[in-house]
Amino acid sequence: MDINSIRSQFPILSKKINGKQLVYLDSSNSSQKPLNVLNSLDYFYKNEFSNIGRSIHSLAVNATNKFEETRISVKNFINANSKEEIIFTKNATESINLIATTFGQMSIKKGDEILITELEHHSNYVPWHYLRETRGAIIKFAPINDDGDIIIEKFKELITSKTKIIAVTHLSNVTGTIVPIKEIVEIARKKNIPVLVDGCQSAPHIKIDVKDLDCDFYAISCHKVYGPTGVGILYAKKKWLEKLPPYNGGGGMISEVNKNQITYAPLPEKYEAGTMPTAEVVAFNESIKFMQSIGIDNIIKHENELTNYTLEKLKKINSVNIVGNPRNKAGVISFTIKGIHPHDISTIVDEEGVAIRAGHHCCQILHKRLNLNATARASIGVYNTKEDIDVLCDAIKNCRKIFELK
Amino acid sequence: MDINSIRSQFPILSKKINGKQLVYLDSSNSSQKPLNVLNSLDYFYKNEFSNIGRSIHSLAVNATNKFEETRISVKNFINANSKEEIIFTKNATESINLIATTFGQMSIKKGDEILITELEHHSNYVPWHYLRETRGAIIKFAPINDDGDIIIEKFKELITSKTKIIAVTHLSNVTGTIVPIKEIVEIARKKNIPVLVDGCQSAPHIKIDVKDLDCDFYAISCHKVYGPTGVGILYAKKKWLEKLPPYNGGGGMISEVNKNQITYAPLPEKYEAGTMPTAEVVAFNESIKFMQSIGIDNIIKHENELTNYTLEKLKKINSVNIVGNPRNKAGVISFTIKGIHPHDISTIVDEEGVAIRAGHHCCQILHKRLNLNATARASIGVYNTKEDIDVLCDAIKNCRKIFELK
Amino acid sequence: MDLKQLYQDIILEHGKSPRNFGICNEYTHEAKGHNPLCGDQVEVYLKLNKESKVENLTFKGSGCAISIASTSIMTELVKGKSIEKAKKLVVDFLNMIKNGTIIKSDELDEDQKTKMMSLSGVKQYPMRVKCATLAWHTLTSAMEGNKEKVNTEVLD
Amino acid sequence: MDLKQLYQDIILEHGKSPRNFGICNEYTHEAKGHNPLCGDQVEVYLKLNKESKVENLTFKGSGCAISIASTSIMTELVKGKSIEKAKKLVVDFLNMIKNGTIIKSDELDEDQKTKMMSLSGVKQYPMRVKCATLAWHTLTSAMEGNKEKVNTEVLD
Ligand SMILES: Cc1ncc(COP(=O)(O)O)c(C=O)c1O
Ligand SMILES: Cc1ncc(COP(=O)(O)O)c(C=O)c1O
Repeated sequence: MDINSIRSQFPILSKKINGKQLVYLDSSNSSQKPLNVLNSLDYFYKNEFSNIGRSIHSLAVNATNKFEETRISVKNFINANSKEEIIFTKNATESINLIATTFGQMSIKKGDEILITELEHHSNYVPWHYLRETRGAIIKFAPINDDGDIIIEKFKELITSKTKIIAVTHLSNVTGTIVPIKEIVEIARKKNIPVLVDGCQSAPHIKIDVKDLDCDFYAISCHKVYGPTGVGILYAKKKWLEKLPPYNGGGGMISEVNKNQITYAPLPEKYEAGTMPTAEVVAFNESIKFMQSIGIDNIIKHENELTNYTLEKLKKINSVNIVGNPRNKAGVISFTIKGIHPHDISTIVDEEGVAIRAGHHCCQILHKRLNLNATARASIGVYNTKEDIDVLCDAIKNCRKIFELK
Repeated sequence: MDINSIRSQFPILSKKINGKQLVYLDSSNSSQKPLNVLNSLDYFYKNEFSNIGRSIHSLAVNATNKFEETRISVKNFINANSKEEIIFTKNATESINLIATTFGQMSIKKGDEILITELEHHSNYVPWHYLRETRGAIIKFAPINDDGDIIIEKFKELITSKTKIIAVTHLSNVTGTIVPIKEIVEIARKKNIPVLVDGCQSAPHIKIDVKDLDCDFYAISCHKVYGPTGVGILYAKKKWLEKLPPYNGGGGMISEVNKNQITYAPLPEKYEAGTMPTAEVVAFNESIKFMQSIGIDNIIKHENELTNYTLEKLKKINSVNIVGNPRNKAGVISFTIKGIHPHDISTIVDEEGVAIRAGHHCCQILHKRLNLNATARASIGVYNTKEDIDVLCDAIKNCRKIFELK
Repeated sequence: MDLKQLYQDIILEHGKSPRNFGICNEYTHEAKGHNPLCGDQVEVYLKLNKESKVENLTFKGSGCAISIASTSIMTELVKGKSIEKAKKLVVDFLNMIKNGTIIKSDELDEDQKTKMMSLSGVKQYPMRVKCATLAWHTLTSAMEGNKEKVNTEVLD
Repeated sequence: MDLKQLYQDIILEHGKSPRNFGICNEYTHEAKGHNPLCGDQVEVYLKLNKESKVENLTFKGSGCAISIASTSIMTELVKGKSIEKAKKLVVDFLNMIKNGTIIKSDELDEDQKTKMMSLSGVKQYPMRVKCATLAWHTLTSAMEGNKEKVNTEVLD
């Protein structure tokens, strides 16, 4: 893996922030985008843009084909069975809302249980909370241990005959925990409970194989996978998409419209109402190509090395405390420094050009569980280097100096 | 207005289609994008990209400011009262679904009536249809006359004490009818009924002043307003946004999250769940600037002239029939040719590089009302010229030749 | 591409004056087809006799020249054939439209082959393929006794 | 910008050892504030006496150095002032943070002015402005007897 050639594909990485070279360690928030993706966006708009699926002139035909090519790439990328199982949304949050809403409409009655975990991002909790409010569902939180791992035994115990769906993250955006989804799906299968996986953090960092995982639903945000903003993906098994009611209603998702009755389009159009983020979907094909050109195994290897390097270096700094110590950890490293609030850390390292995130990272439940108000988080992308981590660690040392910690 | 300078800002207009110069007459479907918008997208990703509103490092602060600048531009563009009334969505379809869903949850009970018109796009019918299915609402269709104008007297008669909301297009995407929204809102005000306006087609072509219209909700798709795909706008009076329940749930729209309770963020964040189409929103500021640099009055004048020119020329061609003859008409010109199906027209003119749309344009109710299966539609953007119309008319004559019409 | 290749005289002629239009008496099978993109509809009525031979085949519907001509030509070619041979003809037709395969069927005389081949130009117009194939898919649906309306969006 | 401008000794010191921390006895007014971005919370307890003078002012909460220091300094400066003068101080403070206005209040001695001005560096750090102003907005809310929690997201 040629890291210099990879970095050269990200123009923003050579920018200066506060007079210092940018060190971007906020990829869990959103990744930067490589040139082939940006060029695709620009080329498409300048040469090929048209609305898709509606008109039958040459521009529209070509744009529609390009759009559908991405659908096939995504299908292959996550090893789905067919392209009808790939729905384009605006972000993973919408993907999860789509399932929570339609599944809720079809299957959730008063007293039914929804099982999630203490690791979940708000986007994988609030949509289920709505079912609590509107349908009287009960939400159970599978507990984690102090390492940030889900306690599988407790998880099993929380499943009852009333559990209607399980929703769980594949990779925590705070502790970096890689959740054993296969194990969870196997447990759920025995009780015939569908499983939704929040794959926001996993998609850019580990190999996704929905056939192997055998999960029912999988949600992805393209902007975290080296893709443009404005697109998300919902994978769902065909049997579900056929059975569930439609979500947003409007142009493109109908078949026949009468004054008293409406029939809906077949898959995947049934779930794609209104004009899609056409250019963004077309460009996302390039994001997949970017990852494939490096090779997902190489990405994993590089990021693992860097994660270990970061953990070792951070642990050597006095009063730094790493949040969580999961069995399998990806490059999401949250930490605190005794005596310095994460916001102050972020401001001080920013002065050195280092972009990290501070706060609750949309995981208030998890922070409460860990007795923390906020954490600082460095998160790794394929373009990061040991030098980036060195700059981060020096900047953290500067925090300690400013705050006169010993 | 310097049409050549305007055209030079749209690189795609110099492309060849089937060996012929592209004549793009499908702007009602989606407009092309000027260079300043494309440059903004590219620049933002290459120099300034970061997720917004979440991190507090310099990149994030700057990106957040840029994002909010667009909100203020949109507020000024449509003359809203405050930026809290501007919600970014994925498209107008989502904007309408958002209101139908949340308003429905709050206010629609069995037997309540929703008044729409025969002009509506599926995106302004299907979301209301859901309320018929899930809540037992009744949908009434205000009729139009053969000219394509809403019959105001009949409209009034359809309002009853059970009418809970009125949803109507500002500009028909088939007949080009400019609907007298002010008059409709005045009627509705007397009965205290909120009015949603589908502003998809109006936003790029006529002056929008939501304060003057006094409507409650206004939906826009940015991709039709010289903006990128993937962004829409919902304007709503603050009193509604404060009162209505939230829509999509997830990151960014919450305030405090507990295991048993959740409170939501203030406006506008309450309605912006998950990562927004950041780059697209930032770039849309340039779309507004593009329109303002020409001047909306100049746009209207130019497009009016061109519409009249088109109508006159088309009427002179034997067996061409213009669909609708509304009192106020914008540059959306649907037509049929006796003896030639619109699909055949589209294919034949496409051979001359002319992009028009053929079909029902997501308006099956309207087509049924007019006893048509499909129509051909030429729709005008600020970049179109009389020469474009001449090419279209010659191509239509070629249709007649191929089909050996006399 | 030359438009005259797509809009051959034979197609224009069938488009204007479709054969076997209407609902035939005593039909034994029927099916409906729909192309949501353009709103085109087709209904196919099939009368199979005791020997499983297509005794009559008619249609109703509206659509573009390509779609009407393709349906009209289909009824002409399939009428009188056994159900097996009818099914083979559908396969041949779809192969021609999608893969450009040349029609070599023993079941058709030269004149009939020319008729079928007149639709081969559609291959060059991807968005029009569904116009040409809708009727043939709907015929399959009728022969197989399917209840659901054929929808071009689920076909490839 | 020099970080030392933002993190002046006085701020670090107040951040580490906040004054008037806790819930004061017999408070007459209280209000809660919340910064959803970081999860910071502040509760302000105010005791007004019969003459509408701030007899006591304390707080509870968690937050960054800027926010704790700003709250701590606020309690020190406002204590003992009449409610009118307290309100004026809030305005002066917000003006300083947002517009860079220099503090000229007659109510404060040089030492107190320096204390307040120690927070002026925040102006250069837009994302930190809310950390500095939360407590002051919450104090306003307490003085006005508002029931709703102050949320920095609705403040500008
Ligand atoms: C009148 C009208 N309403 C609604 C829409 C839906 O817009 P979008 O597909 O961008 O959501 C359109 C465009 O297709 C339209 O023309
Ligand atoms: C684990 C996880 N789930 C869901 C989300 C929501 O993704 P988005 O904001 O793109 O919808 C995120 C990212 O913010 C995340 O990290």
